[in-house]
Amino acid sequence: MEITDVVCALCGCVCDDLVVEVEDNEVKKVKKGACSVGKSKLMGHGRIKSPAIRENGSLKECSYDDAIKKAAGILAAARRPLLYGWSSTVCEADKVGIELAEEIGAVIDNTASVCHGPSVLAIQDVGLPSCTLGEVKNRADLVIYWGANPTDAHANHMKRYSYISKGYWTAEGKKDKKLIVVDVRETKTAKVADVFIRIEQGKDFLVFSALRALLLGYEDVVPEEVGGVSKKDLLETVRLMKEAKFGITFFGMGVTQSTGRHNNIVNAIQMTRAAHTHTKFSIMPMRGHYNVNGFNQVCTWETGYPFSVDLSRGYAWYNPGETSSTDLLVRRECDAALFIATDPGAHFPGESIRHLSKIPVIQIDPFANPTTEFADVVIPAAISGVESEGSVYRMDNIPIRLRKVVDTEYLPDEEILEKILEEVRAIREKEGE
Amino acid sequence: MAEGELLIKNGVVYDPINGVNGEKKDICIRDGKVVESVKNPKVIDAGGRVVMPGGVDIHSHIAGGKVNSGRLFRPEDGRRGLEAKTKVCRMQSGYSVPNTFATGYRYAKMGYTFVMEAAMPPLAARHTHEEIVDIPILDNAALPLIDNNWMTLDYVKSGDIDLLTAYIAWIIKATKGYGVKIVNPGGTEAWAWGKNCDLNDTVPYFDVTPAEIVKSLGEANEKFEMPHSIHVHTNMLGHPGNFGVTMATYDLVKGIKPSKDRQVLHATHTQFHSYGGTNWGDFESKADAIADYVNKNEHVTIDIGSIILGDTTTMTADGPMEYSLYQITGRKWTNHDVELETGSGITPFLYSGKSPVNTIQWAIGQELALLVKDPWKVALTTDHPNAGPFIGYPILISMLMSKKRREESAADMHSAIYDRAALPSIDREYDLYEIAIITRGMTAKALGLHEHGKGHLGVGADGDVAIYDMSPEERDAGKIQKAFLNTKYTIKGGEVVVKDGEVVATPAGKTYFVTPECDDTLTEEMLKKLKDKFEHYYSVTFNNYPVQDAYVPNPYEIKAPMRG
Amino acid sequence: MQTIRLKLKEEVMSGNARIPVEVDSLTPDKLVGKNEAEIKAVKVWWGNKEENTGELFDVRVEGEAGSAEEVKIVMEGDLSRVKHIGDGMKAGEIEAIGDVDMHCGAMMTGGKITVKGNADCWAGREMKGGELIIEGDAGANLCAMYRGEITGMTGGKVTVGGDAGECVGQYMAGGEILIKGNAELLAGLNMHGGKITIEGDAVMPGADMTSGEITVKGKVQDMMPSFKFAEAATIEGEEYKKYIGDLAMTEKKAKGVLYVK
Amino acid sequence: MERMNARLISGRTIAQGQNLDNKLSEEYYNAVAICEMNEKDMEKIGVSADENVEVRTSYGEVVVKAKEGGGNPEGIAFIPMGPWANAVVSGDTHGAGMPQYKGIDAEIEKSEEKVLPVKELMQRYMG
Repeated sequence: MEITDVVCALCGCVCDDLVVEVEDNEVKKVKKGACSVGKSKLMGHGRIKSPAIRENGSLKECSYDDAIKKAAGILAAARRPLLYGWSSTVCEADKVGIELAEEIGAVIDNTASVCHGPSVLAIQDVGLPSCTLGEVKNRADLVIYWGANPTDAHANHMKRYSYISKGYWTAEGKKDKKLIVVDVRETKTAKVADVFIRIEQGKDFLVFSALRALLLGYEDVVPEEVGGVSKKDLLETVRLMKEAKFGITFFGMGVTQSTGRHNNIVNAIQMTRAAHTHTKFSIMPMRGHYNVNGFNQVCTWETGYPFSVDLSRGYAWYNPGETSSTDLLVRRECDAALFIATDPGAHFPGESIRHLSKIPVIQIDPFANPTTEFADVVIPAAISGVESEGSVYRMDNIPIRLRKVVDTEYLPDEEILEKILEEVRAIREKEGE
Repeated sequence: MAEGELLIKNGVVYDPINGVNGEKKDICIRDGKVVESVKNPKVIDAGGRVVMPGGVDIHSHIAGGKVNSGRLFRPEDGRRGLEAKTKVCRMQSGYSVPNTFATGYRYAKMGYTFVMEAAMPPLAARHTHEEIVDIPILDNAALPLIDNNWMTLDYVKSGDIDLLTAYIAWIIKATKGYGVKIVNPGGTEAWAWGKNCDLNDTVPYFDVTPAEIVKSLGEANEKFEMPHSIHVHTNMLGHPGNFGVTMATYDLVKGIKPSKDRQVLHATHTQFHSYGGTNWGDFESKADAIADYVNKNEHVTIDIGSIILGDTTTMTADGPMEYSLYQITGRKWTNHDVELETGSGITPFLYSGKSPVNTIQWAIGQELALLVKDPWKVALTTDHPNAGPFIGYPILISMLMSKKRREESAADMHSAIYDRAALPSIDREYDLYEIAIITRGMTAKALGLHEHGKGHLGVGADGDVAIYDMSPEERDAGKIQKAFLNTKYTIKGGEVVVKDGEVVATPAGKTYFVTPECDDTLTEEMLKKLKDKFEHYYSVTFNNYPVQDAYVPNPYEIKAPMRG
Repeated sequence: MQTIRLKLKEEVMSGNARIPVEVDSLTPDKLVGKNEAEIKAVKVWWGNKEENTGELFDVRVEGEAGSAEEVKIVMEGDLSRVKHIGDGMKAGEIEAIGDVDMHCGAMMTGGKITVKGNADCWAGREMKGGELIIEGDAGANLCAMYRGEITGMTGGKVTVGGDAGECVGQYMAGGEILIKGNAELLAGLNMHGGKITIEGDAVMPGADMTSGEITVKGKVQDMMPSFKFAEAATIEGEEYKKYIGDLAMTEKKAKGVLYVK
Repeated sequence: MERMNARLISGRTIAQGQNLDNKLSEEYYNAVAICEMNEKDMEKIGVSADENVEVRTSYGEVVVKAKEGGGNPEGIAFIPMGPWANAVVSGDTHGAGMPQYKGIDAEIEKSEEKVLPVKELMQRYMG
């Protein structure tokens, strides 16, 4: 059976025109639309077979009910629990997660914390002049990737939405456009650019400020070299920006994870504002996971804040740098943690993992990974977008509904969380709280 | 909807749709609906207090992409409204951009039971609905933006009103929307290139004018028996001297016959469109001219979009307007253009009584309400949160009801109010009957919701009732304001949801949406063009575009047949 | 005069997790007029539960006070996970012996806090008045704004004996900050009033400032490329270069003054 | 043979992405337990492709396989995001919530130690 309009649940591109061949309740082939990474996800990998609880150092298989009871017991007893992940699952699950966090007075945080969290902080400082990806496809004649390498991280991005795509005023595709790549490394993306600007590592902030000064007409104050870039190259970049009819900067973790962090993004946005005095200019973060943005959306409309929300007092206290996962773990603040659809074992700094090995950890995930190595309760889940449906938000805030293409006996995240919440409430009722 | 019977006795009832003006009258509710009599009811003694139908807000931005972007980029606003969860309520945050839970609770505490989300970008309609589901208590609907859509522009250009009709039917259905929303027609498309449009300018590349768009959509809307007229945010919002454009826009649809007994055009947040002068220096109120137009014509209704002094978050699909505002303040600014359809801009703004411009703006909104003679033509709004948060409605009510309060306020504000606004010279004071009109009767009628049980307390109506903790004789503006902020009781579908100013129950609201029934042949032809747009220009597929039923778990469908 | 001694009990920080105690309820103006038993019953947050002060701290009260000005709170024990010390304080004195956690002196309007050790991030956040002395190092966001706000510190005086982290005085609008050691990245970011003096080195100071004054007595690493040299100046007998900026905010707004050697 | 000072960067790669759901596999190990460097830097420390290097920072040390290229200029080294990179990055967020995943000062030298598989690497954090 051929299923069309399948939505890829991998990266922030959320390609929604996949064609998938399914036979005997199994994905046999991804015929169209997906990049190699998305394809790999759909074709599947080895799964966690059964719920399990760690006893005397090793995981023992158990029933869903037992694992859920155990998880609920850990969470209900915790004084400073952390609920983290939420980006590779659907908004429906995120909503239950937030309710659970509210019930137990937890800190809830998603992977934006170690990805585009700094971009959110920057938006809170200066806003975000942006647009949907279709706008870029139809109108953009200047595309800048700054500290972003879509060839490796968002493989369909250029083809579907930006440099190579064809739209209403860009019918000739890349012939009608210029591509500038700014990076420390000459990435695969840099190799196909019209202009590659190699920047000194950690000096993005200075370069943005120099470009702002030039865009505003203060050529005389800018020195001959800034952050490893010559004034001549800076002036040429400014010329291309001013001459464009519609410019867009996509930025990635090259900027958010380097020295300066969120303030690099503030400055990138300030550069966009300066460019906007000459022509239409927008800017967009290259969000990583397919629903990292969705969690930020749900968390914002429910708590008022996008991530790193501390609900210990029953209302939201938002303060990344304090209430963000890395700080909580490195400072050893948490006494229990639940990880869903994420893998801190692979993606958190070692110092964080050292603390996680000492406190009770619950993992909800379809796949075994480094986190499984220290998790005390492991609960396997259905794969969102393959085995269950739900809402996700693309990197440009467009909501799309994931489709289910095969059946499964694994429970979806939403249901697992609902059961944990129910169990937590039962425990609290018993305690008379 | 609550099962069982409820009797509200000893209330002084203001139910303008049924002509009830301050009568001591019992209200009987069974299974969520108003009935003639009840047998074995739970009794609420209103004790001579003011009783009105649940409030109906005709225009407010409470859910969807730009509202949430407003919340997201204003953690400083978030902390101005933090409240911990209770046994009944979820956590609350925000002042001008409250979270979804606070939105429901705070409206309900003011006695409102229906709110229209005034701008839904079709491509992001799922988002609007996802938030709406998370707003407790309130019944709701949303207006999709249809005026800058390439399909609309193409059909306006070619003059194919029938195909335009097919498109609006399709998009209202696809978005589970309620009617046709128009925001800066043509100007938002122009903004995608950093430009803007006046009423008779040509939209870049599309060879149509905003005037042609408004007229065509006005005609197309009346091809169906739509409950609501076109809902228009006219061009040049917030520009000194824009009142001429505003009235010229009203004139465009004057000759169109409505398909139902209602206006042909609802003009929203009219305060922002009633400006005289040529720049911010000689800026003045032209509320008198606009009110005069509305008084002399029957095809237009307005809502006032009145200012609440203080800090707020402005947000609109009118991208160029937000850019102008940001250029004045230099504060944070978010813009989000939506492919083939619309856009939006957001920026915080402080309305200060020390500023001559803000002071005159503040006067204009109230002048409109006071100078339009027939309250059935005017609705109370703040264009939440643009002119101020909805939580400021009780302030406005007290202003409209008390000349003394207006005088006291004006005395603390910039003296420009005496030279360049009419407010200080207006003696009129609203009575409670008129307040009930501009907050429920008129709004329900203009939206066509009175036929669906909203905005009144006649037999068959929804059992939505607000009991305000004041006697009808109350004249103290401060006490009036307090009473309208926190009801004695708010009853929703026969269930007490607020008691003594506290939320005590949080049932889910219903989502009202309209299904325009278009001729199949026309739809087929329109779809050829639409599918081509998806094939080449949209970034999502045709099949993934429409809002799935899962997003509207509590639906209330209103069918709109083609006009015979 | 009254002295209130609060010593954090050892067992509070002895577990695997070091769960912060939040003490914004323990300022001189909030405790004045309370006896020892009453102070022990004041609630403080420890994680997601409220506890009595007496459960977490050894409490000892000496002397009497007629007003908050006459109250001195001395905090002892392991304070490295005690947050919000002196948060919102209006008057009186707090002395914290040892390293303190985040938000020390945040939003204070009066009185004096002395930290005999280091203070973690957000010390003096949105401070309006009074004095904060940190004898050791200060973490990031010293005297900065809360996220999204456009005003940080507006008044009062802060002295850091050691080094300070990133974004000292972000969005500062008034008051004075003296850093005796070095300041990390972006001191005075978005500053629009007040005065920052850095006796040691600084990295990219003054970015996006529109008013106020920064003086760096040590070396500047990575001078912002959007500042304009105005003139030579002499301060306390030493030669400085006076720069005006930040031009990246437009020339019209760029009224910040940056003195560097 | 010498030790070099480098600025270390971590980040996504295609092969890392393809094995996101497959982290306990050989493929992931091969794709992620590597360090890409400029050829001249490799020459300088006397390591050739597929030989091991030890990367050391103030936050830890890890042994990974050396790879040529990745577009790195001299003095810049790249380890794909994952447990090996994270053994040496900094958890100090400077009050912003984000660890320092890019731009960490590191020392790199040739190593005869083996590259630890995921499970063994995780064991280092236990106890």
